[in-house]
Amino acid sequence: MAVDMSVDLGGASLPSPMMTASGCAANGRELARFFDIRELGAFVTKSVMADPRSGRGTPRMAETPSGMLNSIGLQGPGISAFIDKDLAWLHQAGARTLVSIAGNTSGEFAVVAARLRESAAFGSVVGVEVNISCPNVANRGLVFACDPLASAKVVALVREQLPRNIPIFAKLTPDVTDIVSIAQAAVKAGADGLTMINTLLGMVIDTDRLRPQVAGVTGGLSGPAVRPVAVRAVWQVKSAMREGRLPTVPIIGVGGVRTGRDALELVAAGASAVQVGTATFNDPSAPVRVGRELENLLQDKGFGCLKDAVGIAHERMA
Amino acid sequence: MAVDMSVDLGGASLPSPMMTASGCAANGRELARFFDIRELGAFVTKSVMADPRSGRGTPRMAETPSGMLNSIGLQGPGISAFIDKDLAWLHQAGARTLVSIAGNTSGEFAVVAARLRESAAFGSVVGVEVNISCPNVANRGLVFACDPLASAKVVALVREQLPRNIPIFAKLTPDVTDIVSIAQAAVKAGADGLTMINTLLGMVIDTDRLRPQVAGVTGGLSGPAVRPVAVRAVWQVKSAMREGRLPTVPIIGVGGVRTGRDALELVAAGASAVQVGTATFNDPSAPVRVGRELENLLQDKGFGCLKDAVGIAHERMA
Amino acid sequence: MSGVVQVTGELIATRRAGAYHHLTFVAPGLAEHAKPGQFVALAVGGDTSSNLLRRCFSIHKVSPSGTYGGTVDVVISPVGPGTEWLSGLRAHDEVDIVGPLGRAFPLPKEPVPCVLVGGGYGSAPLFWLAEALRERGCHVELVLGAATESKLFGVVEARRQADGVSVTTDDGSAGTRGWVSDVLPEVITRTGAAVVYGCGPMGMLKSITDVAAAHGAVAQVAVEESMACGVGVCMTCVMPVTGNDGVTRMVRSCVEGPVFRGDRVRWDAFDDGVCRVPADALGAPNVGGH
Amino acid sequence: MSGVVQVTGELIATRRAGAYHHLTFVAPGLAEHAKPGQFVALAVGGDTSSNLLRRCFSIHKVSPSGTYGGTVDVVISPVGPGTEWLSGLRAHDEVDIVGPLGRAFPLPKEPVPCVLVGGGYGSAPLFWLAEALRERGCHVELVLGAATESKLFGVVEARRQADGVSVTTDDGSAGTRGWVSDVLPEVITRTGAAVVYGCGPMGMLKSITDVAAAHGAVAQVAVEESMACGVGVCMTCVMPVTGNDGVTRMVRSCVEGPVFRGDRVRWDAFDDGVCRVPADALGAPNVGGH
Ligand SMILES: Cc1cc2nc3c(=O)[nH]c(=O)nc-3n(C[C@H](O)[C@H](O)[C@H](O)COP(=O)(O)OP(=O)(O)OC[C@H]3O[C@@H](n4cnc5c(N)ncnc54)[C@H](O)[C@@H]3O)c2cc1C
Ligand SMILES: Cc1cc2nc3c(=O)[nH]c(=O)nc-3n(C[C@H](O)[C@H](O)[C@H](O)COP(=O)(O)OP(=O)(O)OC[C@H]3O[C@@H](n4cnc5c(N)ncnc54)[C@H](O)[C@@H]3O)c2cc1C
Ligand SMILES: Cc1cc2nc3c(=O)[nH]c(=O)nc-3n(C[C@H](O)[C@H](O)[C@H](O)COP(=O)(O)O)c2cc1C
Ligand SMILES: Cc1cc2nc3c(=O)[nH]c(=O)nc-3n(C[C@H](O)[C@H](O)[C@H](O)COP(=O)(O)O)c2cc1C
Ligand code: FES
Ligand code: FES
Repeated sequence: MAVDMSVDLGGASLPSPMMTASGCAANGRELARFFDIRELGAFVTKSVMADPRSGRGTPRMAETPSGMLNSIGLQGPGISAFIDKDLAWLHQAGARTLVSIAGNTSGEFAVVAARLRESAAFGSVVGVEVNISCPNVANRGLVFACDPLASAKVVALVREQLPRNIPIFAKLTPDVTDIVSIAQAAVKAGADGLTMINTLLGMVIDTDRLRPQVAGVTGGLSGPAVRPVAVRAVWQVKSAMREGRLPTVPIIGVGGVRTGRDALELVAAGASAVQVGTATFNDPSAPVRVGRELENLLQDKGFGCLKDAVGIAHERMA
Repeated sequence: MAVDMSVDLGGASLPSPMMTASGCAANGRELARFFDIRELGAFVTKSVMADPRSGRGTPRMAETPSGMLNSIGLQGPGISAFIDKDLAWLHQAGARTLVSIAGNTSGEFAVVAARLRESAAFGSVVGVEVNISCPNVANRGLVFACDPLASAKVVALVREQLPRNIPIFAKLTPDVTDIVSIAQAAVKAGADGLTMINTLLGMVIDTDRLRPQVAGVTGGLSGPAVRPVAVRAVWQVKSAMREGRLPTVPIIGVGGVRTGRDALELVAAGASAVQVGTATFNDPSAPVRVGRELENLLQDKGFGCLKDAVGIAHERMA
Repeated sequence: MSGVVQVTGELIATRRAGAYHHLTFVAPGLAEHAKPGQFVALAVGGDTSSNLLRRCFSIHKVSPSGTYGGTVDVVISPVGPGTEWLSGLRAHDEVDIVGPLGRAFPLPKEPVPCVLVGGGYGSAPLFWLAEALRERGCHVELVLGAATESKLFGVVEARRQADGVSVTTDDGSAGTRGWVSDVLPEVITRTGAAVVYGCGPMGMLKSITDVAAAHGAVAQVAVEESMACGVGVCMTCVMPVTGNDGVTRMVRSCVEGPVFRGDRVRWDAFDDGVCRVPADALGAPNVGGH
Repeated sequence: MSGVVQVTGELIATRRAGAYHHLTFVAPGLAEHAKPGQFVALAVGGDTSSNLLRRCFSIHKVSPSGTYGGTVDVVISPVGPGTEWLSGLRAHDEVDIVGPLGRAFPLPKEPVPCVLVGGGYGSAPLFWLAEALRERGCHVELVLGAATESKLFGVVEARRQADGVSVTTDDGSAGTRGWVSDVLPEVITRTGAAVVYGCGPMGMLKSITDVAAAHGAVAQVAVEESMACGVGVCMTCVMPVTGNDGVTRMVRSCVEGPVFRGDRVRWDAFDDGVCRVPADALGAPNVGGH
């Protein structure tokens, strides 16, 4: 008997928990060469900002042990071109789209959300991921998600711009002393769910030239190397929910997932859905392959539906 | 021509920058089977507390991609047995010892430091590493190094107990929003140097049993996987020193070093000395092998002495 | 604890043995110091490996010299990435080997009868041990058990190297249907064994210990705890063992073991894949403490 | 952009070629759609690899059918962990292959004379290109350059597949001492080339572009930017290229390249291993901005 893999994410009903991760799947066409993107629970787009952005110079990446460092600098077409070209394409392709948005200021997030709401293809949008793990120009470039107040402000502004039936997910950085306090602030401000984790701040030195390897000096660390940090973040926030320290909202787990077992780690820690990022660079069909592997694992373990496995490790403490 | 690998660490003159990492080398005898521990700049002992501690139950570890998670729980003999057996052995073996100390409370750190100072083998101690990346019982188990005040208090108390000529190094956790502020607090309170980084808080779920893999639920993530985080932490603190935001003190780099190139990354980012931890589990002679590789690299690049390479990447921004 | 070497071992033979892979490496300098019950720690995955930790394997046998110089044999059950990688190696591939590690099986001073019990690949170190015991004049019987026939190792070799062999399988596909502990009392009684040596899963070692005690024999068991380093520096492989002074400590099974006297192991602390720190252990956490 | 496949390729032949390794994989379904100038992305390190990212290699040649089904050839220079691992593979080893990727060399509609310039292993895709051009009736000359003789690839093959071959080495160990750009003007002039195709290091591609422009020829160059995915989803492989509309954008060299018209590439942005975003590029950072 097949496992019921459907999920309800703050109002969005998806047939599968599997998603691409923002910035690791471009905006649809590229991966459509490898699999049917309608097989995904949702396609998560690259964080889009108000205006076109060239991103940073190169080198933009370094391979690291079981991971990579990137410093793309949020290259993107800007919200208008995104809507006209990318969202339109995703719409006609029949994708369920989780649009990731970003801003240099909290106001920019609101502008992007408003433009999105007005777009013709808005019908294909199942939710909005608010990438607050990006630098806040107003606060010396400190990442919004490093500060509960800044996080709350962005989330509240975005929430205002979007219809109630469109859930918004705040995407958190693990680079904080207390991720639960950021999660609390985001949920209190109106986030319908949380995505964890964005990349870790890291750095690689080019040992031939003895200078920073990526043009942005520091960059974001991702891939299997960071999976234990993602599992821990999901676990901590889910624990806080179970203890009533913050309202229970769905968690989208992301960070280092490469196999069905990896996805199951995040699910058992408390994630209702799972994104596959860097592993896509290794295997372009990873987001759907991992979904199949996860389903097989759940079946082998006798689960009738995915929902029963969400957070199950909290019940089975050794 | 050989490269001058000597370093001066806040008063301690060492012939080599290479050290073991606390908790990754036991207390000397074990690795002495593989290499002459006098070849090290310093031997760093497992963090010792006031009383004997059994540590946690098992499983205590999980392998992770290019790293591992551990949850030892600071098992150790207590300061008295440490002095009588371990420090005495290190002393007769001719090791330069950097003693790592820990405590459940800031007072316990002071007690351990005081006992150490009184010990017969104190002559072999070249410095004390204050492992403030351990849980503070008085503050709901929050790690001391997550809080500038708690960090400062521990450092100040330890500094009082030890003679001026014995440098103390505060060992920081990367699990904070702003590592520079912790570094500032520690140096201001009297740390003669900083060791960065301790493990990252992580977690692995046993996907067969669907429960936390290690008995301690969460654990510390280490190994090459985390190296980019270590390089980043050293870089950030060194940058702050260069900008005058904190006094310039020596940095001991640790985190994911497995080869001479890895060590060179930390050195170029600002570390004057380098510890090798988890890689020792892969290669028991890693701490000295890495030192040889580092020396060869420096020689190939035309450096006459290691000191000239410390922090060099700050001068060579792309 | 001395005489341990770290060498690049060239694989010179690899063959299947039921569910296992039997590998022979050239490992100069290792064989000379090795004794039955000791183990080797192998690096896995090659230069680009994401598996940093060594994998530990009982030494099946060594030959200090020969055509290739000293060799060491191990028997590998492919259960995860490291053991699968090792099982897939081909002749002339190289593996970094550290060994011999740990404490060997203590040999009796007198030529007493001994029973050697192996579960699954746990029999691997026993043939070599049998040889050493018989050289001392001991009567040696082997009891080999496994879930099913393909998971028995060395039944043919056993018949050559022991004075008697009993075989059990859970499913009855070979020998007696059942567990080694079902046949062990008879073998101990019949042989009048003074020492029972065991190697295999924890549950089996506990029952060997119990059966031995019930029959007045000493149990010497080689445990298999999850190890990160194998050389005594990581503290991951600990288990509660009671010392001569009656105090229970969390001791490292890689350096103080893997062989322990069965009655010293605090079997009561093991349950469902975890091992708790007994409340009476040295430095055990206080209630509410660490 | 269609027709890309992901297949497990079995290595059926590997041989040294000077400083390089020439590998032939069975890769069913890949050869059929491939064109000269496209590349493949290979996963490296096997199941336990810590190297997550694929490595990209120009397709040296394909054969859509044959004894083994379709095959694809690549020429590998061992410079780091991934290329060293690939170079160490033996026959029957398997590698996950994605391809064909990227835009091929555009072929002229008319049978015009063409010069193909390869630096080091950059010559690998040119023989196949030469074949395609000659099939269209183009006169084809090859210019192969490298630091030293062992780093030239395919000089013998070149003589078979082109109407003329010039060779340069920096150290004079083979052919003319000097750079390809030293001999290129003469070849273009003599042949009256309308198109100059280039593949090799960035500096060489820039000078090919300059020389071609000076002689009224079009340059088509295959660039080699550091790529994390090879399939267009990571945005690491970008470079500033000016479009038909005169606007410079940071475009992905894996999907919009690797072949670009030389005069469209903003060579001015490249310096000492880094590439800056030109100030006039679309969405370029403002002063003090991102
Ligand atoms: C003293 C000793 C002797 C052993 N002898 C043999 C033998 O002769 N034949 C044989 O097939 N196996 C033996 N084992 C078990 C063998 O070490 C493990 O099966 C192997 O490490 C698993 O590695 P893996 O990568 O396949 O699995 P994984 O489960 O992926 O291993 C993950 C990590 O856990 C550790 N680990 C997992 N299981 C064990 C275990 N049972 N013991 C120690 N570490 C473990 C590994 O070292 C690795 O670090 C022995 C173990 C010990 C401690
Ligand atoms: C379109 C294209 C065609 C290529 N054709 C060939 C060829 O025919 N023969 C050949 O030997 N090499 C070719 N290269 C270069 C080859 O991809 C790199 O040498 C190789 O990726 C280096 O891998 P490594 O593990 O040995 O080195 P590392 O330096 O350790 O690689 C680290 C990371 O950087 C990336 N990287 C490093 N250098 C390059 C590079 N030059 N280009 C792309 N990614 C890089 C790797 O993919 C990897 O992710 C080509 C590159 C591109 C982009
Ligand atoms: C090249 C690259 C680009 C990324 N861009 C974005 C982005 O635009 N917005 C965002 O929220 N996260 C971005 N991320 C972070 C991923 O979405 C994901 O949170 C992170 O990489 C951890 O997951 P992984 O280990 O599966 O990659 C990016 C990651 C990578 C590797
Ligand atoms: C098994 C294990 C035990 C450790 N115990 C200690 C300890 O007692 N005190 C301490 O300061 N750090 C301890 N650490 C952290 C290391 O000293 C080091 O800071 C960290 O592992 C990062 O370095 P690495 O990647 O080289 O291992 C331990 C690490 C490991 C893996
Ligand atoms: S395995 Fe590391 S101490 Fe035993
Ligand atoms: S290499 Fe990933 S987009 Fe080009």
